[in-house]
Amino acid sequence: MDLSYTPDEQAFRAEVRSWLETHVPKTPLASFDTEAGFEQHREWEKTLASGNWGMVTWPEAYGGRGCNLIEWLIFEEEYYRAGAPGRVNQNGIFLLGPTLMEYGTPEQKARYLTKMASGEEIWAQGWSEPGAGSDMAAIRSTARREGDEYVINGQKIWSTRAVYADWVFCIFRTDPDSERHKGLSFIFVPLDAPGVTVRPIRQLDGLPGFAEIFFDDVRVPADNLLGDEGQGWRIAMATAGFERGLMLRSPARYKNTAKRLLELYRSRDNDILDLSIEDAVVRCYLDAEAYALSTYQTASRLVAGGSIGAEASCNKIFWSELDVLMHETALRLLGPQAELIDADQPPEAQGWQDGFLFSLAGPIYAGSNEIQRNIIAERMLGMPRA
Amino acid sequence: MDLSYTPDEQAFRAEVRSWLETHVPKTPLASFDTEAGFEQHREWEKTLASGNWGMVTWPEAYGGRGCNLIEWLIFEEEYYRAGAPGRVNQNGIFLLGPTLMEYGTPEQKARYLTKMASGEEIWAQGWSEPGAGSDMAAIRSTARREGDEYVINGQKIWSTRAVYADWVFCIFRTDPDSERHKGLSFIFVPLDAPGVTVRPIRQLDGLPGFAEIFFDDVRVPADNLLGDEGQGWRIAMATAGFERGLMLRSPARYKNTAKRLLELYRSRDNDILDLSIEDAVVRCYLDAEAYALSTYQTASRLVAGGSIGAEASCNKIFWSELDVLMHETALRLLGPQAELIDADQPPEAQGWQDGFLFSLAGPIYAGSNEIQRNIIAERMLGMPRA
Amino acid sequence: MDFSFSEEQLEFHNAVASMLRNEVTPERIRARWDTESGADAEVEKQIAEMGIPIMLVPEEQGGLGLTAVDIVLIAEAAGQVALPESIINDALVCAPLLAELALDNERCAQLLPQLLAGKIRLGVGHLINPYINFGADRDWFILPQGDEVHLVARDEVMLTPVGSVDPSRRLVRVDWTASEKSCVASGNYGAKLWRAALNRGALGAAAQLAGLAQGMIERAVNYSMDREQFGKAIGSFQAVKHLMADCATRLEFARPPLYRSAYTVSVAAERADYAISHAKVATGEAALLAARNAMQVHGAMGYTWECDLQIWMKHAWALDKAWGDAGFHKNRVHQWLLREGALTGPEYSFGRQDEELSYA
Amino acid sequence: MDFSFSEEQLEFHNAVASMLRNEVTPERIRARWDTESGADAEVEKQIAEMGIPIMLVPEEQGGLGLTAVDIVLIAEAAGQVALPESIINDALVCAPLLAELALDNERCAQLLPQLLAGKIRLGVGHLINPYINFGADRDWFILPQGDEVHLVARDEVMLTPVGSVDPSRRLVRVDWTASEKSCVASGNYGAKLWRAALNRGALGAAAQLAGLAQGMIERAVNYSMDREQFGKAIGSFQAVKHLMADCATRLEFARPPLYRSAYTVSVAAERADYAISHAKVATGEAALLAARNAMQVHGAMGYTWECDLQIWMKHAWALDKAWGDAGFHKNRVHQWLLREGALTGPEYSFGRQDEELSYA
Repeated sequence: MDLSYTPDEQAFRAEVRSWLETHVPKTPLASFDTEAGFEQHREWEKTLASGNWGMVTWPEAYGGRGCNLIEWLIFEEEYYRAGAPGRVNQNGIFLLGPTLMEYGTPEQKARYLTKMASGEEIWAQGWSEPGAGSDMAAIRSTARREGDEYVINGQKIWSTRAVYADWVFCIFRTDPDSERHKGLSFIFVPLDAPGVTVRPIRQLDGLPGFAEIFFDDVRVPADNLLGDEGQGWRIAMATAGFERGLMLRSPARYKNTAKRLLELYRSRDNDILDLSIEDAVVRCYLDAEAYALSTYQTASRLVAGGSIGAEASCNKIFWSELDVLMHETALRLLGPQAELIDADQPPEAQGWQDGFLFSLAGPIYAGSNEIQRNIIAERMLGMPRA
Repeated sequence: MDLSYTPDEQAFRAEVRSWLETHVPKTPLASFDTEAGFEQHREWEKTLASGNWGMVTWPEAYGGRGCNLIEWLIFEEEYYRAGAPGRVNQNGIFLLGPTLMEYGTPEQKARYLTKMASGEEIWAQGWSEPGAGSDMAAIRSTARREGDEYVINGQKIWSTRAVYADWVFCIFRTDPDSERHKGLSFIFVPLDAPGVTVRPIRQLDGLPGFAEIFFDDVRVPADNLLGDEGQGWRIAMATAGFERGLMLRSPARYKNTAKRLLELYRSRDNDILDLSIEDAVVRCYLDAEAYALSTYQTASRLVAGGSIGAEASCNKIFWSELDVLMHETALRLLGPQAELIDADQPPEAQGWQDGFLFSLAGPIYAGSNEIQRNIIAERMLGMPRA
Repeated sequence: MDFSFSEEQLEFHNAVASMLRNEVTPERIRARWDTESGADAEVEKQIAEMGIPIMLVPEEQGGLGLTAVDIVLIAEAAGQVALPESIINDALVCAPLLAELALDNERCAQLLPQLLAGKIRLGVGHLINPYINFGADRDWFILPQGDEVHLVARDEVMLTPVGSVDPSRRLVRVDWTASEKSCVASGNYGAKLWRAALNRGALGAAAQLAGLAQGMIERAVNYSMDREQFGKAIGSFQAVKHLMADCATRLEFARPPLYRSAYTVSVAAERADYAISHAKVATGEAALLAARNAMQVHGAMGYTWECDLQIWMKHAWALDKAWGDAGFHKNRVHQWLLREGALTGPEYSFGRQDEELSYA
Repeated sequence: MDFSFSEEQLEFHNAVASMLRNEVTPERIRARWDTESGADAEVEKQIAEMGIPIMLVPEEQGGLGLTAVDIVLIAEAAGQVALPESIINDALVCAPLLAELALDNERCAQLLPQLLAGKIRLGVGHLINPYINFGADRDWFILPQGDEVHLVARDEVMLTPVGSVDPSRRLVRVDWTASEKSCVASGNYGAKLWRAALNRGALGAAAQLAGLAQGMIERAVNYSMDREQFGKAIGSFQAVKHLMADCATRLEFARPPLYRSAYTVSVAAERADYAISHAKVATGEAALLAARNAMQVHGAMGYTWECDLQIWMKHAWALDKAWGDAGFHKNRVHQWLLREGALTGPEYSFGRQDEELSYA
């Protein structure tokens, strides 16, 4: 155990910091759930790519830097420290990317990863179907093989970023006689293909953060299949593992929120009447730090060749509940001012209401926390299935 | 709505207070889970009975005073205010008593209620069997009718007060071919009957607060049947309703604990470092008061001819969690001193550790809180059974 | 001692609740969102016809002479349908305050009949609320300057709209200048009026929060029975049941303090601080928990603009922090509990009886 | 940056954990309860043979020269079997404190070899703990008087046993009188020693609390699979699963702060306050939650004297409040977080790197 950074790691941090100081936009970008904001964020992805910062853990051949996970954590810390924009391509780089790395053919990797890292192609994810939700095995949309093509019919829902993205990755039923987890395949679909209709879904904040996608005899080349036909469930589970795991929920994000919460608390120090607010602020900070420490521990294990297990479900519960708690605590600190929209808030109070709405999705998506508790009990603790 | 006491109610309160001031023992009695303490408590029951205070809501003919529930609440408030001893006969007066009143024959009422109110006969309850727990329909102990007698075989467990009590009321399977809720009957058994063996079970505090009871061809008169043969489940459910409901958990008890908690908090005011302890103390007090107000509301409804419904399950959850929280909070206030046994505690710190152990049983007995939540969801909110 | 509502109270509640269920639908609330005023004239008319805005004004001044106990169930019913809130404030805060002032101020006495007749609208500012909801459509304002109470006309103030997360609300910031002429009460009398206004405002918010909690529980339970996952209704999963049971339990024990506080305001308004603060804390918690758990039960659906749950949730978030947030009210309780001679024993759930429900 | 234990550390942990599982059974713990000393000589001998009590004493003074990182997993294993605690304190607090004092005090230097040889036993009092556990069998005591450190012999103190809810503990109150002669350190140096002792003591308690939590989760999970109700194992009910999943999650995120605090004590003991307090708060919460939920899963069975769960629960309740309760430690964190210049950004999870893990 050595909890100090090596000279190389420190040099890497310095390089990231210096590059970000020069390149991070001085004024915040518009939300990537608006058309203009989406394009601003795409531009930012291209800027990142220009410095080879698109996805530092990927091989250089695909636009990365071959960094290990500890370096990735350092990159993320500096990224949040710098207040850099959110990653509009997170479905691609954090979810599909690692999956492609494991299951993709060399051609697929070269084709997709490179354009992903460069910000040229932004990805949506298409996990859920109406009536399926956390039950991925209930998928009914089909992809029928016809010669060198798949013909796709059906519907996806809760597809994040789909409104403005270029591509979506989905699971379809390729064996029409199959049931539940069998006969599913993992397929890429360009969102401008004939027969694709995207219907935006407005979120709690009024912006279209996700969409329904309708497929009506959509034809894609058979090359768009990832892995083998019928292997879709297994690949999706691996992807979901990345999602639950550390990539998509960088500890730096929560540490940064906890830091902002402390600042907000200090700024209101003299008016606080709430008898338990100090305790909540302290708890939030400690939990954010515990999540960071835990991630470093996991990263150390992975760097040494270990793997992620069912304890990743603990992560999902922990960060999602922490995120809600931090925002609830901030709103308590803001008191009657909490309900104001950002445009009418003073600077130190901005972002909390939006962040709160966003945090409420945490315990729901990527497998609801109820499902995660089942997984922990059954797979980590070995309790019997119902 | 009139939340002031009538002159009659005030006079009643004054009468209770004055009697208790004269009669409540100056030194605390020993625990009724010890032999000596049990007899001291039996004596106290007799003293209560001498003033007709055994169970004020019962008719005068059975040793009561014909009071309504509001007066009962007043009595309880004064009882706890006076620091009077715990009721060793609570299984009798609060559980069996109301059940007998509803299902007993005139002879049974005269025979049992009178001696219950007088403290002559102390009752144990025999709900559970090994392997049954909250699932009362899994009962296997049998009572076989032979002429004018029942012949009882089997085993009960978690029988409170059974170690020193005189009688136990139980449910037995009277129809050997029956399943689940059917074919059960409600029967009284004297604990000194031949064939009855009582094996004390030590609690967390080391004292035998409950017992196993073994029945080996125990013969009791058929008159000991309450209600009709086969009606046991229904009667037991009614009894359990009283248990969950307001009788057994007098709000005065929680208000009194909350008051003591406030006093403990005041006595430590200057050393408190814990950032959330004020909040916990305030919450405890308000919840104890909410429970009291709720009970007055229910009592008002019952006095006006209404009935108790599934919301009684809310009561059970609320008082049991409140009781744990109050004691946990007190132990937090006591800090490193919390672990000491009462004999080594200063006066203001006494009772909290014992009370904490006792409070842990609350969310478990009388139908675990998990079962209560199911009941609330299914019967009060109308959600579907699994 | 009788902790129950009268037949008349229950009947009036039923009539109002039934009207509200019919008239205040999610569709009609959404229709208001796109309007500048945020109002629904038809609903306001029906509510006015039922006399709700003037319930608390004494009969001798032209009102109905009813009490907070009479109106608390009405306010709860308003919360249950997530009625965009102005009427409850109008009835509980604005009208009684003007009526009280009218007893010994000529300008107020002249205004009161116009208010009762529905010819003018009155907005009340209070130091505890930084903004006034539905302030833009008011003709007159009663505003605080320290303990002073001022009456000013619409053209003497500057109103700036500010946006709320709850699209049903229409907040305005009021900028104005106090003058000797505008002052209608001051000193201890002014302080007493402001304290009473706060308690009545908090009572209205608390009652609506209880109703909102009930509304969210109902919506989530219904959703859980329709929605299937893993081949069965999600409402049959124990985890979902327990989320709802926890909400129901919190609400069950928030209502008695709510009704007690209404009674206390009615019979001893000047000593109602403690009872009101208990009610506001308890109902706020119940509503926030209901919002959180209802959202969780709804899953991704609850996160959409289309889902009506947001109407209730956002309203609950706003009201939880209106008329004193949980911090303010818990602190008031804390002060009360810790002061010398506080009545905290089991025998004092309703205060000292010889002083008629005193928490002083 | 490498947040993992070495092969050697893991192997040593496995050897100790395996020995403890075999030797420290519930039966043997219960057997101690009826004895006055509460000791188990056989277990103590085996632990001594493995060198645990002298792990943290520098090699040049005759110890093993190991660090807190080497011992933290051992202390956790001790908690997992609910080892009646004295050895962990002996190793983490008593031996290192005497060794430090021995560097510049003659009396201490004479005692140290005897302690290392197991010929004497040393008890350490600390202002944060009102009593000394297993104090009755000590030959020497190190005791506080303000910042002063005093060394006194058994016959110079008066010991009064006090009862603990945990029958595994043997608390004594120590009455004594400080003298110039008994003083072995004072002033800033004394204060530094007491602060280090507190942090090492809290580390030992925190590690045991993590182990206790793990032990209680295991017991409850096993019970839930054996015990049937309504025709199936109670462990298959979602409500029971979720009780256990919540415990597992809390514990999962208590361990990283625990290990970080062990490392911090090892490399920069004088600046470990914040890391130690985080570890103690997090493990204490995990253990209390595990006790509560394990009790609930055990039902009435958990409430009996016969059920072994009580061995873990009572130990956890006691240790949660030893070496600083949650209030003390949360407050220390609070002070740290709020001071001018606290390093709180995402880049500071391991402190300022140019000062080697500083939280100062």
